[in-house]
Amino acid sequence: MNTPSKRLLAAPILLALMAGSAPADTIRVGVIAPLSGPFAIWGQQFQQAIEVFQAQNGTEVGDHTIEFLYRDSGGPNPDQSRAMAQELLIREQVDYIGGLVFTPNALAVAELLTQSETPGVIFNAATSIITQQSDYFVRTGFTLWQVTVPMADWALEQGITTAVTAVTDYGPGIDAENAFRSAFEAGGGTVLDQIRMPISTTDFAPFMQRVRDQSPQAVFGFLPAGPPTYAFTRAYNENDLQGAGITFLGTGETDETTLDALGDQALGLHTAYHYSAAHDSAMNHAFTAMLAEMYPDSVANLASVGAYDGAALIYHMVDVAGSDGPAAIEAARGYAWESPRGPVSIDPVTRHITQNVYIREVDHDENGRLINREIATIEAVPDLGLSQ
Amino acid sequence: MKGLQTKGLNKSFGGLVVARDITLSLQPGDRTALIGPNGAGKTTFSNLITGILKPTSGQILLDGRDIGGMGEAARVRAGIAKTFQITTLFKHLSVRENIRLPILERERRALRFWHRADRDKGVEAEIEAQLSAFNLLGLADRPVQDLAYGQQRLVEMAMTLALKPRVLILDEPAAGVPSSDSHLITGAIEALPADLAVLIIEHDMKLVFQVARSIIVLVNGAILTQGTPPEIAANQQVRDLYLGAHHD
Amino acid sequence: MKLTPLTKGLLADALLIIAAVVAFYAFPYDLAFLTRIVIMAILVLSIDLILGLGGIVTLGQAALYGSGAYAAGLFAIHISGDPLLGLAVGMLAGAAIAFLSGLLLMRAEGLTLIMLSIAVALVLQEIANRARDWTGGADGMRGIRMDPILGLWRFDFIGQTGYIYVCCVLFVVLFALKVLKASPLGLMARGIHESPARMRAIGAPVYQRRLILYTLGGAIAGIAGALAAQITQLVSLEVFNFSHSAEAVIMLILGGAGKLYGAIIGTVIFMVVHHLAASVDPFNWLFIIGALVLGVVFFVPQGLLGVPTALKRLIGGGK
Amino acid sequence: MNTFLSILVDGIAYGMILFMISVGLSVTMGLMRVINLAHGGFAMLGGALAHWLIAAGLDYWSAMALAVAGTMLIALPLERLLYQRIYRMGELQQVLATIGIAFLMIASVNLWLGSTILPIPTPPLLRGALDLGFRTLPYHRIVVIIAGLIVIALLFLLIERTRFGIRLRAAVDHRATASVLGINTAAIYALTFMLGAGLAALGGVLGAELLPIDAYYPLRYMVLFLTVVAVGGMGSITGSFVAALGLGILDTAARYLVPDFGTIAFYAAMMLLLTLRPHGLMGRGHA
Repeated sequence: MNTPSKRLLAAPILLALMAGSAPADTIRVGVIAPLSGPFAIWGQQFQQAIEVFQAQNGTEVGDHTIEFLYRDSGGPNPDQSRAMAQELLIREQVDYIGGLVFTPNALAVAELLTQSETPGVIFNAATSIITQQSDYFVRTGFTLWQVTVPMADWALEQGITTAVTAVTDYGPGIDAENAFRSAFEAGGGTVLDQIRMPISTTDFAPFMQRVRDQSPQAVFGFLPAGPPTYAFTRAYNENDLQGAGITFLGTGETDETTLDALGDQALGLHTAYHYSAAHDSAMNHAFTAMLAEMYPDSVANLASVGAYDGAALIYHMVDVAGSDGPAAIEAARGYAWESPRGPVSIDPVTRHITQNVYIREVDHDENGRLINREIATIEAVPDLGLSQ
Repeated sequence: MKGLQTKGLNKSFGGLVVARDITLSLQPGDRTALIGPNGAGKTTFSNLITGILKPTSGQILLDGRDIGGMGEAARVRAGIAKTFQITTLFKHLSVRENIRLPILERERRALRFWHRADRDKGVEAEIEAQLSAFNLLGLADRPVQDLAYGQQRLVEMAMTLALKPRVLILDEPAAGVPSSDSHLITGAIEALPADLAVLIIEHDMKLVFQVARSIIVLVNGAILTQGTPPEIAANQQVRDLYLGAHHD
Repeated sequence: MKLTPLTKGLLADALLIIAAVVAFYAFPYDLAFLTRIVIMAILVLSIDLILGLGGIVTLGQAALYGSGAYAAGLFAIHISGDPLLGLAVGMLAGAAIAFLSGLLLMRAEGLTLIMLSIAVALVLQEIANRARDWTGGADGMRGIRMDPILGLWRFDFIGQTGYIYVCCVLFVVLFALKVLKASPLGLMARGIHESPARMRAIGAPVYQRRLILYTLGGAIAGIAGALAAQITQLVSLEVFNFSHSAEAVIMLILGGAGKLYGAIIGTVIFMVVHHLAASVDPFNWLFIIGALVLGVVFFVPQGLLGVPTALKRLIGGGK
Repeated sequence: MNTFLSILVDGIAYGMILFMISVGLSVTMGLMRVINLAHGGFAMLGGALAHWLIAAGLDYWSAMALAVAGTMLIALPLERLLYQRIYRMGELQQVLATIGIAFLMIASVNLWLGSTILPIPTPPLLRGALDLGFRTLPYHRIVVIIAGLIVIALLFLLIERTRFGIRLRAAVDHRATASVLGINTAAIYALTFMLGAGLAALGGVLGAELLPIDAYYPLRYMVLFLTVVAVGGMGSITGSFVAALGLGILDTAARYLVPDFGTIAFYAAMMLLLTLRPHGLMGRGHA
């Protein structure tokens, strides 16, 4: 009924190769990110950071002009992400893929990158194994192990020896729980209880009460970004765990885009993360100043820096290798540069970013705004998840 | 024992008794009418027979077999069919399709999915026969909702007979039918197969006395009396309780 | 010109096949998107069987779709990468879940049925989330590798094989549904839709019949899920999302329920509008979708396939 | 024992929020026979208005009052223009039309205030917690519990003691008769709809600590609210109250005792109950 001959089948391929190819001096980068729906903030942060990067560094590298295109993945939606990647690669003839917020979305495009020998720069998706799924993946975000292990180590240094973990009962939550426990127990600490909270939880009071009842010195939490994180931190405050001497240990809960929503009750929360918008460096000041100038309503967060550094890495790859995918990946291996988050480099083996992890405490800045103040630095942390 | 029997049928909702020790028998060929004032329990009784309601106690026998445990559909398959108080036909389907469905159900073919529904010669011939018996041939391909009320009643009767039941319950067959069309209904009842056991539940006394050979009077869920139409017409108790009120 | 239903049907089939072939050559770079439309159309057809024909209103088709996707994925990873066998497994899984949940659901009606069907999908999502050793949990189930179809056609990068494959499956499903719709079973389904009380009165056990329809619908939804798993080569928890069920029902009503082609037209229009609106203004496309849904419900309740009939009635109102 | 008391306290507070948001939905669904998937949208509108008013400098309580009033004012034209026609549709059309309305509400708030969480800062009075001895109880929860009790008490007075209540009950029980008797059902519908929207807004504002307000709120919590109504029985205030408290306590208990199976336990309980009582705890069936 519908089985065209081989000759007919070949026609569209030829068409695709002839019609779509962009002029040799333009390198196109396709960014796959949520631009609509509850996660639209991610796409927005990506886009703004890339605009800032291009405003600072121009759109030309050598004799190449770099152009970014955006495609909407919605939320976690591998079907859509894969289709978008195909559209970018085939119709738009992009030479690089960027973005990728959610793990399933990144996994869904892995095979396409391998087949088309296109470098894919992951700005966020944080499960360790992703970069192993294609030789063309590079990541400028972070992994859960990378930020969680330093959190546990720092807690031990502060004399905290007992903790309870409270994570959402899903892949990343379990990942974070394992990371924290293994590091905490390796350092001589005791995890009194491991609470796994249903993904649909709206009222966290029961879990806070359960934490309180065990009187640990700290509670380590990990939840999906958005309303759960917000409600969890509020429940920590409402049930006055701080007053009961239980230190809050987290990672992305005090993200700059939700910090104002948390309000003053966030003061004193401790998190370990790879970027704070309040990071004190000339590079970061230049970045945040430019962002504030171009987008007055925006604040920089992990998504911004993931995209900003993704753009930096892509510029470097283009500079060295142009549109040659395999050569570009070779150029990325071991590349080191200065980022708004501090010194970073791409691990030659895992193709994941090696970076400082900062212990931060929520505090007021001189203008009374809430910020994540860096109080300790663990330098040059690689992805710690793959060996596990 | 042929036909339908009920033995000591009782039904109550909480403290409200709606059927009280009803024992009756319906033989092949019977034309029995069930009458009674509003709220006497006529519809409840019909629902007990067809299985919409389960009796609190008592037996329902069909050809001597207890069918009290059967569901609604199983009783239809066992041979008890009824027409409704309110017309609930397949309004968007054609007259022909409305009659085809019960035949397919009767023949246990309704689950066939590999051939067209309208290609079985035997079934189609039977539909033709039913249509012509009820004078519906000219309307065969019209959606039922386009038909006049009296004609819809005929479609319903044709559908019900297509099930080839042994016991037929006609629940207010003349309700809503304009008097100009009521001859259609009486005609159809008179033309019913002779060996069919028919129970007519009806308000319209004219119709009852025209078609019934035996009348049962139900009051407060219990049988008050039973007899031929002249006997019932002569019964003073019935006249007081029911007919008197009816004729004002 | 007067067309018999049969010629009309054949004409529609021919148009559909021509449209599929034209799309293949006209949009050679968008085959991935076209493939998603076709898979969605199969899911919407499964709802047309349950809802359009049988009149059973549920909002939990994602449960059946997702079961098919996970079953086909597991089968491909652990047993065989043969696409057609995988399709059969997905179909069986969809049917099995529909049957088991239908035992409970098909007794209910109205809001209760809607809520129960949503709950089934949510429970399955939670089970898939907890069985992360098997399903990969929130990271998604990876490692699905497909063999060439019938050992001959390899899934290619551009998605040509994939597109032709899903189109063939769509035609087979559509053909099967057309046969079924015209069959005694199809007539029975319409009877249940029109008047369950009357169906009981003519001796049809309505609960069992509803269960049969739901199971058949589950089989088709399972096929759609299996196709999605095979094309994307990854299954994530989101297959069980409520939005899948809701959007699929919207697409059906948009095109016109109970008409089979309505399901296909509705899917194409919804997904293309969604795609265009999302690429023009991703932040505000929900306005367009919301307006589209309201517009259809208020102004063309019979769906877009009903528009010509409505116009004809309007113009030829005199006769 | 302490765990038991904790379950009770947390469960009741959670249940009160569910009750306040859902009761309007239950009444409108019972009266107008409309499956309204956009009801959570009114809770969101209330929350968004309160957020905006507080950001503009208003205090918590005035913002709450204005947000409730504002939501009711928005509900009125919606009822007159859209819902009036939706009442007469089949259940499938109702589902779709109200999903469409929910989409438009989401898109509007998204455009107006963005897609991030819209916090409603509680006044200092409500921060902190009361020490009960065996545990602490946040003041905020105490306020929620009291507010829930006041709402149900007022609703009972309204339904049992006022002319509006008598007419409302008549309209719920015998729709056709009520309009024959000259009761202005259209006015009753509109008032009831506004009342339901206002209650949802109140619940949205008070419950924002548990169910944070953002543009996607109506879809995120839709199933939760509908579950309360389905379990309680459409149109029954008592049913909604019992169902909301019961589900709140059940959900909380599952989190204390079997957190690993919390989600499954919640939906399993709902499915079991709806199977045994298809019309909910206090439902009237087809009446």
